[in-house]
Amino acid sequence: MPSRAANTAIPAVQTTGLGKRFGRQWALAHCDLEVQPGEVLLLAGANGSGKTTLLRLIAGLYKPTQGSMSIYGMDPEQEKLACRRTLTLVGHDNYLYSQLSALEMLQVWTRLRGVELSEEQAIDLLREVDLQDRRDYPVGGFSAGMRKRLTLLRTRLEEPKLVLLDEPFSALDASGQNLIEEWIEGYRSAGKTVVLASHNLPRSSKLCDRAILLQQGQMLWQGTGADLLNHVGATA
Amino acid sequence: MSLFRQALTVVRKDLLLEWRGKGRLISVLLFGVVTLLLFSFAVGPDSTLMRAAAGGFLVLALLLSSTLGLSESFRVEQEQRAIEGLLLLPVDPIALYYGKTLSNTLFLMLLAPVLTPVALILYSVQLDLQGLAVLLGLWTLAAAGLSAPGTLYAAMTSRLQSQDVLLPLLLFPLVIPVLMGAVKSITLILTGDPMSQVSAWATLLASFAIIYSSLCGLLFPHAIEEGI
Amino acid sequence: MTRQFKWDSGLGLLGLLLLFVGSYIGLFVAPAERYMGETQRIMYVHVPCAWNAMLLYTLAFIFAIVSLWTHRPKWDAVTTAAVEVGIVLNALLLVQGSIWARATWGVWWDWDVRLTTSLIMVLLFAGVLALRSFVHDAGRRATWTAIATIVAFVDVPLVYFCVRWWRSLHQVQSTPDTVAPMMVVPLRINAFAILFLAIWMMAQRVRVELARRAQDQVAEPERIAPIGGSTNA
Amino acid sequence: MPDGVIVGGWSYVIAAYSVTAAGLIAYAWSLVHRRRKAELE
Repeated sequence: MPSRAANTAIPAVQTTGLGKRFGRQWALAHCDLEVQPGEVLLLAGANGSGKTTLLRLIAGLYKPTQGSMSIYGMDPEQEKLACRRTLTLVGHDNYLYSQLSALEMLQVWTRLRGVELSEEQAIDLLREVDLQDRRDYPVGGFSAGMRKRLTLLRTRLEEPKLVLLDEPFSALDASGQNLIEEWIEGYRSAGKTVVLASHNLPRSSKLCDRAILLQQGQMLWQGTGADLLNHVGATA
Repeated sequence: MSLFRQALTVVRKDLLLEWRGKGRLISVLLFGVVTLLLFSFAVGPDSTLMRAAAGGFLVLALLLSSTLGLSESFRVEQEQRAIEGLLLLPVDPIALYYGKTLSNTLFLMLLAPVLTPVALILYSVQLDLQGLAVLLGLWTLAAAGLSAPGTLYAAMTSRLQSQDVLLPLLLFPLVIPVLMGAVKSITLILTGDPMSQVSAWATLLASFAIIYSSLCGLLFPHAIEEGI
Repeated sequence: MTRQFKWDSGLGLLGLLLLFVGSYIGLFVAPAERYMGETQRIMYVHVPCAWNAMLLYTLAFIFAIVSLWTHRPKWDAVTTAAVEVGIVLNALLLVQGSIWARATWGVWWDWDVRLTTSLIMVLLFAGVLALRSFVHDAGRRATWTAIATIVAFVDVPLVYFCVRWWRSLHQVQSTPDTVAPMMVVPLRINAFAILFLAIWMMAQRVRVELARRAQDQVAEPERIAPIGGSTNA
Repeated sequence: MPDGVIVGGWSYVIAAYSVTAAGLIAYAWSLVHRRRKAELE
């Protein structure tokens, strides 16, 4: 567990009074969050509780209406590209071009990061998600689960310190879910920071170091994953 | 340097997509041919009239096809929000803009080898090789002039519900200088250029392309600040 | 609020008064022009509209740059106001120009450089408002309005030169250039009248925009007291 | 443009001034209306 030593370091994510309003609706409000490097943080909450908004704010896809934020001590406004290099987000969408093959998708992503991926490396990566036989097929023909796996590879081929996952278990079968769990464990031991939002509480609460329950855009409760299960069980 | 390489990656990806989705490319080409055909019906079987208007029809076919190509190039990006996947990478938005603009320009240039012969045959215009080369040059300048603001506006309208109306509405008045320049100069090529005015119009087309590609390059990062 | 109300309605009334005075002089005091006769009196509203429309577009361009720079709602409001009032004056300009063309050249439309340019201008800036109306998020709407305004404005000189070249093969229509002193006075008065009226209109439009923005300014919900849970990391 | 002096033409002048006045009044009215609506809500 990343304990005392990590606490003195610069937090991976720090938000103060973060808020985001869409039209007249506050999707997120009064968000004071500190995520330590190497921590696995779970965001739980009902639909519309602000999980996705928070993740997208951290990823820099939204500009906050209120409050401020830093990623490993960097201001996302000032050092946008440096922040993008530090973090990766896999959201609800798959970011795929239907007509490209799995291999070509990986190459586009890595080249834009300034890295050239050899074919063997790419095939190794695809083998991880069991898509090595499909590497030359257009992704438009993939099933939802296969697409999700391919997109989740983005967290493997990039070297970001901060991994943001929005519903990583959705659309995946049991083996796929186990795989993501393994990955997250691996990220933790590699000292990377993971923030994930999930409805799959039995699975994700075991994984996380800390859980936060969001309700109507606000942080309602925080504790360990085991406590979260008890808490949700008690209130439900 | 990395900016250049990122832009090239975007171009490569777009060309690959274009090649894979040949059906789209062929549809836009056919659309251009059909418009050329319709214009000749609009003017009637008067061949002198048609010959005089050939340049105008050719450029109008390019203009009408261009909005299809431009909105298509961003529909692909929006389908599974691929553009968001690009924006999440450490990619400079400027590289994204120039990559998309270049690939859109190349796409519009592809229309030339199909539309020009069709127009020459339908409107019975003669053109020697040198004239053909000049025409291709002018076509390239016009394509660049259309893509420069077109890419910016297509990116912006691609997520709005009424993009099919909005893009031409914004783009057509804006590119009137391109239209005028291209029509005038291409007509001069087709009907003879006694006062050698073509170079003046070509300069105008080039200036438009340069002014708008630099201006829109500056504005594009602002346009996608909060994603598109 | 009440003090602000006073300055702009005062300016608006002054503009209205000046418009009456200027138009009176233009219609009944100033002499008829040598060749164009009475029809030349259209100029006393036509030219002030043209000047002010151009002025408003230029202001919109400057405001748009500031709006893009600062992201402040008030700059977005003044940009929109300047574009919209500019379009109104530009539309009036077109109708007056058309009547002028009918009176002097016998046709409702002439591909004259200025008339053509102003037609293209009205379409260019109407596009800005159209784009604006389709964007729901206030921040993005402001940014995109500013961008579209800048892009449209840069086109104006290009269009002007283009139309001039385009026309250069044809004869150029003459415009009245014999100007008596009594013709300058109503022109100047009306130019300021329209300017003041335009400022009044802009002020009203800014109010509309800011009021609409204020509706969206819902305060952050009250902080929910966090409940229970251990806070160990 | 014809050679001689244009005689008369008052009707055009009246048309131009009326159109201008009507346009300005209509726009001003719409502004006041929109403002009232926006501020009441």
